[in-house]
Amino acid sequence: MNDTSKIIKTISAIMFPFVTIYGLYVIMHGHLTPGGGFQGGAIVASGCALLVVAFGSEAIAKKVKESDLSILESVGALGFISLAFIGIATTFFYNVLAGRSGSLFGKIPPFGSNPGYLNSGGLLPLMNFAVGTKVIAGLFAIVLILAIATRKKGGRT
Amino acid sequence: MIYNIPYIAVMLLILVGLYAVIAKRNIIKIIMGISIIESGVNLFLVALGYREGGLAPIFTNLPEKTQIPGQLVLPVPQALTLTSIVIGVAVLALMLALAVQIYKHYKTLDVRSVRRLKE
Amino acid sequence: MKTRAIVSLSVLILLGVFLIMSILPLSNVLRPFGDPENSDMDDYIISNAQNDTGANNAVTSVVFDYRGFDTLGEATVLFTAVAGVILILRRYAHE
Amino acid sequence: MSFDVISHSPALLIAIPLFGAFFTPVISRLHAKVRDGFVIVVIALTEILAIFLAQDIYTNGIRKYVFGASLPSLTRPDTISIPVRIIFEVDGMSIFMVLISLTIALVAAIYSTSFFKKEDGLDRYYTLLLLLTVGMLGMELTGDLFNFFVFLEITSISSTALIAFWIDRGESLEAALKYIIISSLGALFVLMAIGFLYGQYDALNIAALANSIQFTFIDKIALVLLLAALAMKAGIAPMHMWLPDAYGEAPPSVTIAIVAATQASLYAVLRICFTLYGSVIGMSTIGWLLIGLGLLTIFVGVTMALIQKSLTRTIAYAAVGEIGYMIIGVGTALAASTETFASVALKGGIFHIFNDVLDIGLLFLVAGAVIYATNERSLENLGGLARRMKYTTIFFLIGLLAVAGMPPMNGFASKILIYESTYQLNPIISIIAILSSILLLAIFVKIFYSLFLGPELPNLKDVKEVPTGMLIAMSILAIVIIIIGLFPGYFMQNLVEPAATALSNPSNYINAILGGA
Repeated sequence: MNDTSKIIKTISAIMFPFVTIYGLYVIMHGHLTPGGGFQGGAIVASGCALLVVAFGSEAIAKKVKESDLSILESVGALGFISLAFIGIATTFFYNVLAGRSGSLFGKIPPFGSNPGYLNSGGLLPLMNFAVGTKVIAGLFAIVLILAIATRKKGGRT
Repeated sequence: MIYNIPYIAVMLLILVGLYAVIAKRNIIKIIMGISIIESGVNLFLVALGYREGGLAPIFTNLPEKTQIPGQLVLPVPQALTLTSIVIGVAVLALMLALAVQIYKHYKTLDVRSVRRLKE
Repeated sequence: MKTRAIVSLSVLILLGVFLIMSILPLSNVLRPFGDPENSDMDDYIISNAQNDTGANNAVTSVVFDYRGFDTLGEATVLFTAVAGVILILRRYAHE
Repeated sequence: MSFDVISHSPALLIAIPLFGAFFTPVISRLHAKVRDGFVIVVIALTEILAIFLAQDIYTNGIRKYVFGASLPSLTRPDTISIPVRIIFEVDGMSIFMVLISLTIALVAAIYSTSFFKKEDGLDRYYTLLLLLTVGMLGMELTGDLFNFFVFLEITSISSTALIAFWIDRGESLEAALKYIIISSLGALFVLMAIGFLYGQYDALNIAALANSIQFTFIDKIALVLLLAALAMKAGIAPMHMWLPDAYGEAPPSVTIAIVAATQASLYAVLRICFTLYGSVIGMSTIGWLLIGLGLLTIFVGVTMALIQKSLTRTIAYAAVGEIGYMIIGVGTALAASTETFASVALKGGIFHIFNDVLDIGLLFLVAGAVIYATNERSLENLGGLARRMKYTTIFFLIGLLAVAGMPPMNGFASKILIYESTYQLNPIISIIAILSSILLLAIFVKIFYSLFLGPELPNLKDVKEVPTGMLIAMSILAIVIIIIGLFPGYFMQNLVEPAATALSNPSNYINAILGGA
């Protein structure tokens, strides 16, 4: 089944950690630089897609189960909606952490240009993480299932 | 007129996409057509928010003399486009899954031979 | 075969005329590219995003705070699509 | 600080089923029965909340909810004249539609628990059913155009996957593909129109847009795009091709949910005509256009229903015809907005939304029961079922009388209003409508005869009555139909009147958002 060359496999295996780190960086700095949960999640998921292409869906499907991915996705989605629920004492989606000095991510940056503080943004970085988890799991699941379903040999047709 | 090139590109993208959806007979090509239309609409949304010479509305390491808000592009259309891109991916995935299943069932992707339902 | 081509061509021409009619006035008369005429809402967001949400990135502020509910919907769309793909290709999902 | 459930209920109406949907894949690990019960409880809880919210709205007026603001009713900050955040605005019309959608979703969930015997993929099925409910509710509650688009997509993606549930039937897959292509094109049109409106007024809130709309050339184009796309999704005549396929090929429990989703699109048409463009003079052209389309829809639906050979497809075309009646009622209200009968027409149209979803829903559930018991869809291979399936026969009889608009049933109550008002506008319209209704009755009586009466066919010897869950679901609908038929006045006053009043006074809708905090 698996007919990619050794070069592709080696290079993909080397590239994968870098792609993942880059994606996580994009997720983590979503409130400071361009990017966010969706974009970073898509980067990590494309790293996973790289592995699927290089090693074949069979090999990957042995390591990662679709049901695990959908549980992970549910966890991400539940995390996101719970973060939105935290503010329900005022309103749904109220940003409770923003501007609360001393709390996590509570710093308000000075108006206008500034170098960027990681510890700012209130609930936004947390939401980025939740969405990032969800997008990684969701897109990886889609890619994996489509790859398994369109496999030429070895699959039930 | 030169300033309107993005809008003309939007129009062309939508027309190309519609052509694919209406005239093509391969399911994958129809799906591609829908994706192209969607790119056109996304481009339209982003183009609506542009200010001439504007910078991205991100304050990290912004040049000191930037006028706020006059010299930053509008953030809302960008957010809308982000949302619509993700929605597009979702629709695309679902359509491709359907195409895969149709291929397994009929062994073809030609809409003429697939069309078993009465019009 | 021929009629289909003619029908699709005429529909396309109609749509093309319609789109040209619609987009050119928008760009020429009301809102030339690069010069948005009405931008109250966006200016408000740019000026207040840092104070309201504490985030430097105004787009992220819009995505997760001002229009956070849209993002919940967007996440739901992705969730729906994954559930749908798994449902449609369920023969292959449990291998 | 006490937590006021009612003031947060617009958000909770979305959040509870959404939470349920995200949780369903996890809870499915336990046991199938637990999952079924969980889904029903979630929908029932949402429905109870909706009933409380409805009572509040009927006494205190429009309820709004601003996401992420420091107060649920703080629609805009002091320094700006238009809303910045997403707002849910619930008036009489919205809550009317919400009640319909939730009732149908509940019936669909109860029906599904015993309809599916041993099929895989049911975990995802229930997840998607909850998501479809979320999508419909969002479309009906939201006061923001882009948010509407997002929920429109949730609705269409989840219904597509549900239509394709029987993946071994090629027809289901094709119907699903047709549906997703049509609806994603429609959604892109809607997005384009949103872009046009946003580009001019820099607002996305429906009330803010309605307040500042000038009816320029661009606004007209946006109106055309919105109406074309939503008419496509609501199954109005020239764009109805997807509807019989989708209705006919989906599992019946899904079909009634999709009927409700179609009504949600119709609600959007109403919202756009009456609220978004409500302050614009010259909408009577649109009204006449709607009347024309409505007549065409009735004609296509009834004539095509006449020649179908499959049970589900016949009902599907009848459903197309029924949509035409609502469009006629609404179109009459728009075309003659100054006359007194306009409000009667509007009430008739709105009331018919409710009645149609009940009647057509009941017929589809009966069709599902027949398919469940006999595994047969073609009318030629069915007959003499009355002896073996007593209750199902009674339910079908109720459904057919209601669809045809016969006096003791609910369909009569709304159709008579439509006939009455359209007669005053133009007698020909009402004559066509009445004739089509009679034709519909003839079609269904014929089906009733060939399906339930007549000689017993040899291949149907061992047919049994369907399980209790399905009977409960059908009896809920049948009881509601009969109650509405017996006391139409009560429902008119308490449900339909507030909805019609909300639609015909766009200024209330605008003032709730823009008139101070």
